[in-house]
Amino acid sequence: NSGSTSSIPSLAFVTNGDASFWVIAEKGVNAAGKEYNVQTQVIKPADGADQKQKVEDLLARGVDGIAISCIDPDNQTSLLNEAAATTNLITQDSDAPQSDRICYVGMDNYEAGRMCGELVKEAMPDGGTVMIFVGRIEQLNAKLRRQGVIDELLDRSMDRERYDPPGEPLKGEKYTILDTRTDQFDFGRAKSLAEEALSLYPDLGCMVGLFAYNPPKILEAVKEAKRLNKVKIVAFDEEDGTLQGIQDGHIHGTVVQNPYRYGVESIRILTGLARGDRSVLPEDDFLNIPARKITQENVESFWEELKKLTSDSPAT
Amino acid sequence: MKKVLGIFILLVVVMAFTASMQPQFMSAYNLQNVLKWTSLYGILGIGVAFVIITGGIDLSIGSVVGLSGAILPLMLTSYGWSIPAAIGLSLVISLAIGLLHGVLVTQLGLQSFVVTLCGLLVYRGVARWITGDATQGFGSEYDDLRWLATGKVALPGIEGFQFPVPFFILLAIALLAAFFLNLTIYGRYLLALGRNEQAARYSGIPTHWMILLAYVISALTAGLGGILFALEINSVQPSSQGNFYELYAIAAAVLGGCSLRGGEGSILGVILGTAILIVLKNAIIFLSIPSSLEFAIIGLVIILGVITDEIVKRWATYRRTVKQAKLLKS
Amino acid sequence: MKKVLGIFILLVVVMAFTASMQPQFMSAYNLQNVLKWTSLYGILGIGVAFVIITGGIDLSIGSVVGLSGAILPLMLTSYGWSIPAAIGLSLVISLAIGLLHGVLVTQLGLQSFVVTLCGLLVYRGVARWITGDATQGFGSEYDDLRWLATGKVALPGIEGFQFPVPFFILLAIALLAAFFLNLTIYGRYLLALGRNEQAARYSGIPTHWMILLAYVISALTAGLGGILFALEINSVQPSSQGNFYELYAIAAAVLGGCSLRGGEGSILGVILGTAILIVLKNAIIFLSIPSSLEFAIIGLVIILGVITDEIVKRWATYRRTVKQAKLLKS
Amino acid sequence: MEKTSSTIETSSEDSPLLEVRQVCKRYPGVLALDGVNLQLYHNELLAVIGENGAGKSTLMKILAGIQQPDEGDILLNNNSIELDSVQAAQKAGIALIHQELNLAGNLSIAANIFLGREFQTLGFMHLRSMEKEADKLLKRVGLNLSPRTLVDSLSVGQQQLVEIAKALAVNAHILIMDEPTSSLSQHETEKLFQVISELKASGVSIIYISHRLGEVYALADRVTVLRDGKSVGDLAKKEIDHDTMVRKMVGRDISQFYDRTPHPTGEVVLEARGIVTPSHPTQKLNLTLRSGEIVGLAGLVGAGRTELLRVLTGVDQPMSGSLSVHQKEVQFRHPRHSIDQGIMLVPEDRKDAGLVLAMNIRENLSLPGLRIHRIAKSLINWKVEKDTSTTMIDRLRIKTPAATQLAQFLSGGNQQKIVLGKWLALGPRILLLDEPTRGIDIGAKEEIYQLMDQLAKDGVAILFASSEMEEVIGMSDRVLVMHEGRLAGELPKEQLTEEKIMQLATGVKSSSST
Ligand SMILES: Nc1ncnc2c1ncn2[C@@H]1O[C@H](COP(=O)(O)OP(=O)(O)OP(=O)(O)O)[C@@H](O)[C@H]1O
Ligand SMILES: Nc1ncnc2c1ncn2[C@@H]1O[C@H](COP(=O)(O)OP(=O)(O)OP(=O)(O)O)[C@@H](O)[C@H]1O
Ligand SMILES: [Mg+2]
Ligand SMILES: [Mg+2]
Repeated sequence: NSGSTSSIPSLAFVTNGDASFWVIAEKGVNAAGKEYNVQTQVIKPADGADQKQKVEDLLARGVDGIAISCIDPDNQTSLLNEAAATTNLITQDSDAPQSDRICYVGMDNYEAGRMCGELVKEAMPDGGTVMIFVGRIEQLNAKLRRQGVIDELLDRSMDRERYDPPGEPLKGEKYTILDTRTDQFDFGRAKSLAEEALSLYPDLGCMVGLFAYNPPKILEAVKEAKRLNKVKIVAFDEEDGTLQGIQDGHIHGTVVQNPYRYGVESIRILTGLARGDRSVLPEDDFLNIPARKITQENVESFWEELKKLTSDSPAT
Repeated sequence: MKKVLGIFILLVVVMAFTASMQPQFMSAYNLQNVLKWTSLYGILGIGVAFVIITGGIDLSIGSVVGLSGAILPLMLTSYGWSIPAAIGLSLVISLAIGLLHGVLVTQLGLQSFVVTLCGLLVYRGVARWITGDATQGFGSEYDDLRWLATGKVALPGIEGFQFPVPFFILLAIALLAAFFLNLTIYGRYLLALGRNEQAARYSGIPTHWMILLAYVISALTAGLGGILFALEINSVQPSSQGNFYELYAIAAAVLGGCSLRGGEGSILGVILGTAILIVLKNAIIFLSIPSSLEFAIIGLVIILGVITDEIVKRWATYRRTVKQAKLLKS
Repeated sequence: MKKVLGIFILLVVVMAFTASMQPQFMSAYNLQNVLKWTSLYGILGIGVAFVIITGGIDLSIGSVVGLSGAILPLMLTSYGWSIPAAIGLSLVISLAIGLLHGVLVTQLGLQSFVVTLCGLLVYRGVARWITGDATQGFGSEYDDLRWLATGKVALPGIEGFQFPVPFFILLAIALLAAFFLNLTIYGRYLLALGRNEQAARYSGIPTHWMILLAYVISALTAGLGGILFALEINSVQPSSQGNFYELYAIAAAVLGGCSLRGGEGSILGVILGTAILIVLKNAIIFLSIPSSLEFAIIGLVIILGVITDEIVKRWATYRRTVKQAKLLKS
Repeated sequence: MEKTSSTIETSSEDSPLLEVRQVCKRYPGVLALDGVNLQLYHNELLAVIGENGAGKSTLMKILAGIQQPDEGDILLNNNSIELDSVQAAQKAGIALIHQELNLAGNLSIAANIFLGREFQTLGFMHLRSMEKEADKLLKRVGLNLSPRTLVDSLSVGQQQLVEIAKALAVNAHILIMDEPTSSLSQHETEKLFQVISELKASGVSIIYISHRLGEVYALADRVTVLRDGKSVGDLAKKEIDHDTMVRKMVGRDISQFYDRTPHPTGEVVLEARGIVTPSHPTQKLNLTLRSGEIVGLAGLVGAGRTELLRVLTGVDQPMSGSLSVHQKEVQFRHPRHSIDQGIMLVPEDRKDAGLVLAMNIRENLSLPGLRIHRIAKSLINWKVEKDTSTTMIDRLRIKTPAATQLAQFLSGGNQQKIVLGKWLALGPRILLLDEPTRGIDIGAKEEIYQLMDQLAKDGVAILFASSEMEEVIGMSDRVLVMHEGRLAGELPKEQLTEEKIMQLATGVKSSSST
């Protein structure tokens, strides 16, 4: 299967890495590809350099549309504009407002972060200490989510530009954010960081995992430390481990995006554009696929729906 | 032995210092974790030590960890294999990988660096491909299996401290390896050919088989390690699981007194070397040093360790000559 | 030369195949990009080739790329340094790193693998630390500076194809390197000591200085490469920028005919080797092969290349032996 | 004697114990063995001689099961055997002492002696008993060191003794010695001869390879001569004499062997005062060297000759002491400095320190000269390089198809000539030679001696360390004898006798240096 030689549009969906999050999105992409009878390819770059290289390759190959999750929006403008000049470019999951991209499909990581903060408040109404875990803090989505959590817990105003560098604790009158730990996507490290936090802070109140794989690792650590009843866990994204934890009542709740719909909507819009139909564009170029809070009430239904979406077996 | 002593002292110093700054460091819970991670990484280190002793190198360990760690849950959950079958498959594949490396190195005379570098790329790719990049995990089942990695055992007579199961696995492997290396003819063969392969061959030693064996051991321990890591972490991201672990394993072996020129190595040293790396990571958190400095500190400690070792060695030789001089003069 | 020819053929085959499947592959725009990335990676490959020729290895390249690539924008944007000052700093630091490696290897007799492995860890840590793990970039300014990496130049007489500026930088470096290696006595010194350091020293060659020089060259080209990568990508993640680049560079050098045993290397070969790697990545996209297979394919091509090379060599020797035997018999 | 030869009572006395028939062996670029024949009879010592590259070692490696012949058969007691592995050879009772050292320096002496044949049950070693056994063997070869000593800490000569002990441990009834004495000096050599006679007494048959015809004359019951991979002659005990052997080997007469042209010696060119070498920090060494004279440096293995020469050329740093060249105080921190002063060293081991084996003859010859003839401070002067190699190749009669032949494919003699040629091209004023004729055939030896004489006549000062008594006495104007790191004494030409030298070398009647 190759080439934009036929009249069938060929569309590319470029991720910002190879996290499992994107596997769900891929399902959406493929589904939409079948539905709209377009040819789709999901590209998973290793890092910024690789993303640029691969986008250039796509442009060279002459695709009819690209939906990209920008690794570093502030500095990728020129690349994005170059792409926008030669094909239909939309952003998904991570936006680059100041570029020439046509529209953005996704949610607001900062608001999602604040939702996460609200979950922490629910879990720990009388306040306490909080430790945040994330893969890499320099990624925009990570930055915004974390800031959202912090601002919510410190009852600050909405301000996407604010940034508290990690290192020293942030004290509010009820909640104290002790620190933020990064694991560079090393799952083993993610778990041992959780363990170390547990042994370092015997009175740790709540642990927040901001990347999909963090919460399950945290849960593991807390289980093994036998502190399930003492330490609250708040999650992000929809790893099975996380949802299981919610069902079992070990994890208070999680904030989920909807990667599947990122895939579907991106392809739908790109197909329209490729076929010259601009009616598919959302108003003010932002198709908001809002994040949702998942707690014990709605976890069953959500998980069912998720399983339906991603039922087919791994792409071997 | 001297070298091992040196690194042991280093280990004690680091631990004492951290403990003095942060009593929590000495909590049973933390020590148990340190022991657990040391055991998991230590298994990899012991394996690669054998290849290093032959004068080779194995860069594929991390990818093998990723591959075998991905295969196990994949087979169990997606293909519904039985536990023995799935574990068997992981180990058989690791074995095959080791054989492949060994054959390419001994029969075609390729350089281990090149062979295993390609291995690093290929096995990672395979792992990502067969899993479709999807994170693999055991969910909440298989807890009895996961006990192998996460379980803890209280030994009679020792209060308040439980030994993680991986520690016993490491212990078994380490004892086996130490026996093999120091008391059997095969260990001696490895040491001999690591220093002077021709001499070994001329002495009638089946050098090719011994080298092959070393690569098999390395790959097998990596495969086993991969399984344990997967069980411990309970979710495996095929694209990143085990990245750079080969470097940790090699670094531990070097810290522990293996010479990359071949012919030298101590199992105890490797374990202590691993322990240092783990304790350092742990200490960095406990002394709330910015985690961005983690790599830098580990790197610094390794290089300083190696440098000190070298300087001490030289100084000793110098002293000896001078003493000898004085002695005979008088 | 033979080896270079072999890899050249391989390159042509891959390109021809991809082009036949995807005419777009041959579009000026794509070839320009391939040329640009080949140039950027090629610079690293040439640098490391010098260390490999001395029989050493440099694993720190990727981290140096990250460090110097992070320092430049950091100094320009956060500290408001002038362009020459910032570039100067990046290069001076790279230089210092090279000197450090050289001194540790020559004066303390440490193994290059260990030294540069620690380098890999330390420089990465430093890069993350000084930037506080914050992504660095030039935003939309410094376009004239970024021209060095992103600019394209049309040569008179060549229609519809513009040469990326990095290509000319690579050209300059490659010519310099080839000249140095093949025509100057110092190049000869490197080749000699790469094969037998002791004999070289007995012949009055300042082996230590030459080895030092090799490490400096490697670090400097890595630093320069880091700057260009930063300018090209315009976004540097201190924790990931340049990860694994050392492996690409070494793989390219090996593909290009450098022997990790030292004493052999061809600049042209290194460039062709790099080109293969880049074209492969490119082809994988063009043939819409799942990107998860990228690593696997690259690894396979390298190992197959090396194996073929080895087999051809043996077959040639065998033929020669037999022929001579006949000859001598008659 | 026959009674004692219990190991081999099976077969009758007049048929050969071991026979090699029409064996051929090819290597890339050479036909090492070209239908060679050889017989070894019970309880005899067969000497195999021949020029460098004649194929001696190759044949022995085949007999030891290390390499397989391309054609031909090997018969033991008249029945053909397959020697396809070292074990097979050892089972057949054949053991080989290699020409080159083959020890693992990171292991103890005992470990090396029993390498591959450890005392073991189910793979577990009996360390004690092996050490005990090793101790006995060491005593036999006259090396009084603990079997636990690391081989790394031994000198070349000591390691050679370990090799011999290793071969004895096999208890073979056919023992092959490939140039066992090349790195031994008189003293150890005599010890070895004693061992050999013991072995013969116990019924062992021995194949003995050497370039030292004196030894062959003393030991051999029979001599087989190889040339270009063929056996070209067989000498019975009574036929063995120097000239016949030479003629058979080289195919021509070699007349006056140690032929010195008398000439006056010039002024002092090199003077060393109170030099202390790292390996013998207790000894101060003083010596002077005059232009045009050839000074021999004799001593037992490990006497410190190599160390001294290394220090004199800046390869090693002296711990103290001073050097002056032409009355000028000098200090060599690197061989480069001594080369600039015209002092050049032909090192003890060619393959590691003398040559870059993987480079061709031309590149090896030009290596030290590149610096001097460079163009514009950095460019290689191709013309000079080419000319140098052509002149040197025919001045030294280096046997090679082309100047671009890799050094590793040349025979020992020709390799040594390249090392000499490197320096001759630079016009040395002082030439230091360490074991210059080790492992080199008679023809090449003669040429090297002639060269030394020629250089001396042209006013070059030559200091050469040698363990071969003959050549020391034959070539030297005077001889310095070292004992345990100090200069035990000096002997002028007229007083040169083996006895005198041995007395000083063994420290029996030591006279202080200075
Ligand atoms: N491994 C090898 N590869 C290629 N050629 C070889 C090899 N070993 C020996 N030769 C060649 O075979 C020929 C015989 O070598 P061999 O070592 O048997 O000679 P020799 O009689 O032992 O010489 P010497 O007296 O110097 O030891 C020589 O031309 C040598 O260059
Ligand atoms: N590689 C080495 N390691 C340790 N000691 C050594 C080494 N080589 C030589 N020695 C010691 O240095 C002393 C001098 O050795 P050297 O080789 O210079 O003696 P030599 O007279 O040249 O003997 P040879 O006949 O072996 O050249 C000896 O006592 C020896 O034990
Ligand atoms: Mg020989
Ligand atoms: Mg000597």
